[in-house]
Amino acid sequence: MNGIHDLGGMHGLGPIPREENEPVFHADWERRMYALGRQLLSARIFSLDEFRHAIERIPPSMYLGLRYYEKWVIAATGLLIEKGIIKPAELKGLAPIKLNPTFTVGGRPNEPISALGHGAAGIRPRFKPGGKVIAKNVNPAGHTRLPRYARGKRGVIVLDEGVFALPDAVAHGGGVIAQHVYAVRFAARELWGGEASPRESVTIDLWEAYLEPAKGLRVNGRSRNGSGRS
Amino acid sequence: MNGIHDLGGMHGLGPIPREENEPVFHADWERRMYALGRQLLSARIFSLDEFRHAIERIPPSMYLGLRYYEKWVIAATGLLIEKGIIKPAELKGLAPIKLNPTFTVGGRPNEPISALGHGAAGIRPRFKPGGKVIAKNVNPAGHTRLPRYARGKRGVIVLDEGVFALPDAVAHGGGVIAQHVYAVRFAARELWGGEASPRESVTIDLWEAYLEPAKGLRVNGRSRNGSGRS
Amino acid sequence: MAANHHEHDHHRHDEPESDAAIRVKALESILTSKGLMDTAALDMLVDTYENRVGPRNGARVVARAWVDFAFKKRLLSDATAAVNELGFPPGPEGFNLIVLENTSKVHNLVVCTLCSCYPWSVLGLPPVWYKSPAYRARAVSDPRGVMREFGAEIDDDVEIRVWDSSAEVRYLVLPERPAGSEALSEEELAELVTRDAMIGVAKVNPPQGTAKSRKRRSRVASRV
Amino acid sequence: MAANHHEHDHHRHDEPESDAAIRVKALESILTSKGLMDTAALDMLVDTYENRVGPRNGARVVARAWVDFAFKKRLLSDATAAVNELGFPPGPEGFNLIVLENTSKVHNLVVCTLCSCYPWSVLGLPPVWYKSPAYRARAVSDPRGVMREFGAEIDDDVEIRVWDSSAEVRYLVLPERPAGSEALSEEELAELVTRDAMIGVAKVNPPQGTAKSRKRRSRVASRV
Repeated sequence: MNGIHDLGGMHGLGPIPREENEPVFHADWERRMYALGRQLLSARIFSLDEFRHAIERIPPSMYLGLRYYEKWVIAATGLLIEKGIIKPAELKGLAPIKLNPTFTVGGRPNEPISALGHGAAGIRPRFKPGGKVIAKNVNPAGHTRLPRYARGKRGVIVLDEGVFALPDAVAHGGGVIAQHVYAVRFAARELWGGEASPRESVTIDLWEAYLEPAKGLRVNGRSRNGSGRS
Repeated sequence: MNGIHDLGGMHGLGPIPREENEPVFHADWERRMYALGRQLLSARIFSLDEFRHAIERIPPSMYLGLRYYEKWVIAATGLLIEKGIIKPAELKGLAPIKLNPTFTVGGRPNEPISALGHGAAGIRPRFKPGGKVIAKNVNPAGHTRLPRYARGKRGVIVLDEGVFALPDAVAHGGGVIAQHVYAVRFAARELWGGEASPRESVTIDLWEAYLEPAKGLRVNGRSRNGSGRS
Repeated sequence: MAANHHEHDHHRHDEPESDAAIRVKALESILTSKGLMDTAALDMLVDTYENRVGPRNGARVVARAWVDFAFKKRLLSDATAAVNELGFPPGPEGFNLIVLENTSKVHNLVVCTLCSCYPWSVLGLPPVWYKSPAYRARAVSDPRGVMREFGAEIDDDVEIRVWDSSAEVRYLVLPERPAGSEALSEEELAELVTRDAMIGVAKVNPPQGTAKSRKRRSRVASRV
Repeated sequence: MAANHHEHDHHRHDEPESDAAIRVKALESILTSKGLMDTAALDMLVDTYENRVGPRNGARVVARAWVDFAFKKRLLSDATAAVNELGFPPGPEGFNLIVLENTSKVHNLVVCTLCSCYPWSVLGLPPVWYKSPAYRARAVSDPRGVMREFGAEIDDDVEIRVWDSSAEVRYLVLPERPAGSEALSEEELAELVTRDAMIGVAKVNPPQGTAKSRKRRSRVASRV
């Protein structure tokens, strides 16, 4: 989804808001909402990918003005209604907030919420550290973890992180599509153009389905294959 | 500027709001604001590019929720204050709305606001209709009319529109950099990936500075050079 | 055209004094006191765009192009000059106009993703939907979906050309002349032409009352 | 660290009953009545993240790595297991941890542009700034500018590696051990380590009171 949540590279969002001696929660309702959200995830009422996608489906005109746990309230409520676990009528007295529509999701997720882990034997990686790849140019209306700023860009695999379920499927009730996830390094100049520093890069965790092989590429001024991660 | 205004390709913005028998203005203040804005432009108090950029500098958390002429009010007021034409104190009683900062602009623009026209003799075009180009991957913090969704993408020149002043300079008091503007056609598949229709394209008006030559490219399933515009 | 309001776009013209209204009043008074405002000029400008320039101008251009082949040729090669023949100057903004011809094989559609550029001189000021984030976002990536929302179905084998109007040129779409309009006068034809068809989100519908004869005709045509 | 509030991020903890508070209460009561909530589990979860898991965990990991080379080696090759040695399990989320070592030549910085992924098990819950649109937007395109805002200047010849944490792995930055900290115990070292340094937006400052000796030392070093 090319949504408002996909913020990498945006300008105009102001200074970074910092607070001295910041508490873990700023109000009791934040504390309760955090616990509630975690509980709904642990109980597999919805999956983490469904929850993230629900946050992405908050109307863009609201998204940037909301505090973090306000997004949790809106997304969790919307998702519970969509799944039929609570009825809008049960929230009477509260103004309805509708999430943007998405592909149908019904019932509880039947996929494991946590990672499949490195133990997912038999799933062979398509790429190896040092391998040159291009992040695909895709613009799905649904959930994806391939940010827009990386699409169509060339990078180098620096690490195989193991096998995980593809969020693009899990978020839409599509079950587990297990595949390798790689840390892929992109030179800042590849991402942002020739004005960028030759001594900067961004490394992004990307599922195999987001990548295709590439050839003949320099990652930055120094290293040609960017192996290792330190 | 990678701002909230650069909306091409975004998802989640809801249905298109249509109104039957829509009036030209929805309130008298809209009518007055339109006239005011036009007057400030005609009197060259600020240039159209400065005004557009001021609208882009409205805080992103407000932008999507504002009506069109509300953006004019905020942008024009902010710009007049930045240029020292009105003092914030003169607006007392009204809550201040600050535009995002940008490169310094002072005084009135000394560039012609309107186009230079086809008559700008002596400025030779770098590209010809049928020529293959790549839109540069640039991410300037200031004003530009090269939308993000086209950057790094390959297209074909379909038309030379004549010579105009580069908005990236005019918007920041940089004077007139006169150059050719071209209608450049990009296949939908080049812009949005393989899932897009082979029978769709987007043609964008782009200044010469936004383009570099490319080679070996198909614009869509049908035509290889896309000359002509009908 | 079905009204299809988005929640955030309800119009508030009956609100007594909005924040925006107060701000405009303040701005106008400050600028007038500085001698920067010309009230007579403002009134004339408002009158021009509220009462005199609007989609009827564009409709007259389209109708003329349908009945006058030589005019259509001039229109497609230099729209600014051709439109001037009908008494529509390019307008104070001084932009050049380009006319895009729709055919049975190619459909053109105009948007401005970065702001709301629009051919004021022939269509007047744009409607709210043209300036909406939703239209600006989707017209370039999903033009067929957008047109469906406007009730226009475009065959899969028709090529769609979207024009993202990002510079100083302005675009007007010359729609296809509908079947069943052969007997109409230039003025009657102009009546058929809608603003939406000249932006490219819709087609021009056949004249009412002739749908039957049009159907018969197309049934014959499909056998040929 | 200078407090630098953005207009939209003022905290409202003294507001009596916000819309969000009312909504959370309603949600909690509906879910409890359906038997979907386990109040005791909720309380334990809150206690864990409010009082027991936080940046002090990460600081202990960092200090150990500074004093114990074999641990550091294990940390860099399998951080999940190495951190478990100190009694910090990967947490209920079950994510794998990766530790990124900062050196005089390479500086690492972590962000999550799409949401706010963060290594809960070693840093606790993220601060507001880490979750802010401003940080998420700029960390990937202007890391040096972001660090300057945090008061950290990174030399031009140092390579900056930004990590956009978009999947199921979580990143912890192992900062450079500051000059002048040679005589400190592991516990004293842990005191120096800040959350911001373990995200990568800052460096670990030298221990106070030794700035002078450090300066002298670096003056000597620059002559070598």
